[in-house]
Amino acid sequence: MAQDEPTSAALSVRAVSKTFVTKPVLRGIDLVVPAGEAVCLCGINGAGKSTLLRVIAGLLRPDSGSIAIQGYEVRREPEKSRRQLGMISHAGMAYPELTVSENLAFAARLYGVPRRAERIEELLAGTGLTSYRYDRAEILSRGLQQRLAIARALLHRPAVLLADEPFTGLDAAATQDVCTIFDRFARDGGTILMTTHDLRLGLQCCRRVAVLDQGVLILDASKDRIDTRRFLDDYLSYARTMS
Amino acid sequence: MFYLVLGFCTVWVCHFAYLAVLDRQATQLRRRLEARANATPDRT
Amino acid sequence: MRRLLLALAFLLLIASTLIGLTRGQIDPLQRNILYVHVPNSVCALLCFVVVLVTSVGYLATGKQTWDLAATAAAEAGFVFATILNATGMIFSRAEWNVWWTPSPRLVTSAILWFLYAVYLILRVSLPGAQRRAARLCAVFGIVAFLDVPLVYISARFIPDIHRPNFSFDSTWQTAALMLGMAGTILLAAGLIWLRTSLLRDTLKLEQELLR
Amino acid sequence: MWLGLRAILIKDIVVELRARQALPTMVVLGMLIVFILRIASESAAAGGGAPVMGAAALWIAFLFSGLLAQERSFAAEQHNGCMDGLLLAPLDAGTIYLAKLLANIILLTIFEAVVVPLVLIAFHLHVAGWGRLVTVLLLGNLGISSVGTLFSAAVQLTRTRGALLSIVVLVLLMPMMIPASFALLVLFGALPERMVGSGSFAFVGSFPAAVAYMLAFDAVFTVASWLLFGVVVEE
Repeated sequence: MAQDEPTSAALSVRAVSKTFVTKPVLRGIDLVVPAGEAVCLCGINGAGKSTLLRVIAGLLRPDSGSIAIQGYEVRREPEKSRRQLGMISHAGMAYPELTVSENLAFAARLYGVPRRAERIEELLAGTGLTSYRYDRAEILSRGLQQRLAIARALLHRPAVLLADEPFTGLDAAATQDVCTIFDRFARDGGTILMTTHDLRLGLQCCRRVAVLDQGVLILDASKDRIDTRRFLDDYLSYARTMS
Repeated sequence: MFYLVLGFCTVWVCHFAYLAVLDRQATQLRRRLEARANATPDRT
Repeated sequence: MRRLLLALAFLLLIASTLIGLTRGQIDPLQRNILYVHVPNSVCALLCFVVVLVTSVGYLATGKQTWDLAATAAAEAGFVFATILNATGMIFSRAEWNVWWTPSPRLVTSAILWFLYAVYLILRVSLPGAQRRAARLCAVFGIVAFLDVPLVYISARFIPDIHRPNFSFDSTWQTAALMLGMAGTILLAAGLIWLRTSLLRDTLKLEQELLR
Repeated sequence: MWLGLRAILIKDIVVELRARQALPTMVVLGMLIVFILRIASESAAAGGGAPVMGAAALWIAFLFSGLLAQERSFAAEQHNGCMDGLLLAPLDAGTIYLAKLLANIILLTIFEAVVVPLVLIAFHLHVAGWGRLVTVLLLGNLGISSVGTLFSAAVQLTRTRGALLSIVVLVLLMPMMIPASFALLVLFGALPERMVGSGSFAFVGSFPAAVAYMLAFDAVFTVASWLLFGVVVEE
């Protein structure tokens, strides 16, 4: 396959920029994430975190730059790149009228997952939703809906998982469950790019941190190379001093 | 004859009505630009 | 420059009317309205072609000016379509003493008018000027154009009570018609150009607020 | 009190004229309905009577309830970001369009099965050929659904309110109303099989020509909507 990047990079973002009408939201973002690594993307509201995620997912067309997932360029080979991608956003992407297993069966058919029933069982167990299998998605609690969203995103065994504020609205126990699922996914060689406000959790789940400020990545370093205590106090000023 | 005159009148009325609309838009724009222009000097 | 273009267009139109009514006069007086009706109907159709081209251009390049030109062309086209239908009704009133009959030509002209009207309403009611609203207008512009040739041009080729088989034979008459045609087309170009630059300036002004 | 009343009145009119949304939509919708009724019941050729009213009533009922049903076709996708879910799946937008188109066609066929017999009974019409009636209705159904699906997505995803979808679809389908009404009038026995003369029905000519015209419209609109659907749903 004609690939310019080494196949090891699960996700490579090259000089991506995006302007809404006149406001430049992303100004030349470069981010390469090898397989098996979890990156936590931090930034104030409006820094462009969600926009970057939507551009990487291919839902939003960047003005310039390119994104490749497992070597497949998102705009040029949408079908192949989307097969390698799973996404969790604020909205759970589940149909409230359908039950948990129906939602998963629908997603499995969309992605053409082989041996659907078996894979769904596996994910229901993995996310602890087996007992809610026949409940309609609308009656689930926020934590359960988030776990359903994760199950739906991991159904087709994606190489890269994008998570937009996965912990919002979750209580401590639910957050912990989500974190363990992420860890297991990363240990199995999956790549995660997560945005969050809650830095402590972000650092707990991910080994690498990136800070986005006014559309520019001002810090991108693995956890052990930064002074986590000062970072947690005020990550923006800390990141600015480092850039 | 009446219809002929009516016909030509409608044509000219329509054209000039649209030109009038465009002219009003232009003057409104000019007014906003001037308001913006002399507003900025004292702000900077 | 734009003033000059519009002035020239009006000069041509006045010349065409003068020649048409004096030397090139058609025998039953009310038929002279054709000197105005024909150019406007051609222009109404041409403007829709411009809407199509600019809509496709906007979808292909994403540049804002294409979208503004589409709006300008649609507005100019709407004016021409209104005139087209008005003079058409006056002509049929004078010719067959009835304001409107569903003959193919009148029906297709009415459809053209409706297409313009709906385009402009769509342009106004889609929220905000962001790219998605402009894209949807472009999509409508393209799909609506599919209505025009299917009906408008095909209506030309069948015998129809609307247009008595009458041709502008004498040189004066053809001259008047050609002048009228040139004048209306120049007028259309001038209107579109004027409106596009007006829209661009307003957009520039409004976008400054966002920065 | 009087001053306040006047102030509110003037403000409302100015706001409405400046927003320029509700008034023109209403006006154009009214004109479209009158226009379509005029085409569907071209009294000059059909000589009036039950068949003409029946055909006109059928098409108008068809158009409006079809539009109402289709306006919601993307409602399910609206909340919970399900539209993103579909766009993320490894299939192109055309496939989503075709699925939604078929859903709308099935929905409209069920509707047909109820309303058409009702119209036949209410206007006590007898049908020249049931097979031909079904084809004509199916072609009408495809016409409404092809354009309806495309623009209901556009209207739904931009959360616009009002009768926008109705006027858009009505105006695009108007050219098809001529052959459609002609076909129904022939089937209801109000028009001879072949027509010659100057009216717009004569323009259609004969029943096969009417069916051919409807088929042409459907083909053109379905293909165009299928190609343009990706542009409509892209953020």
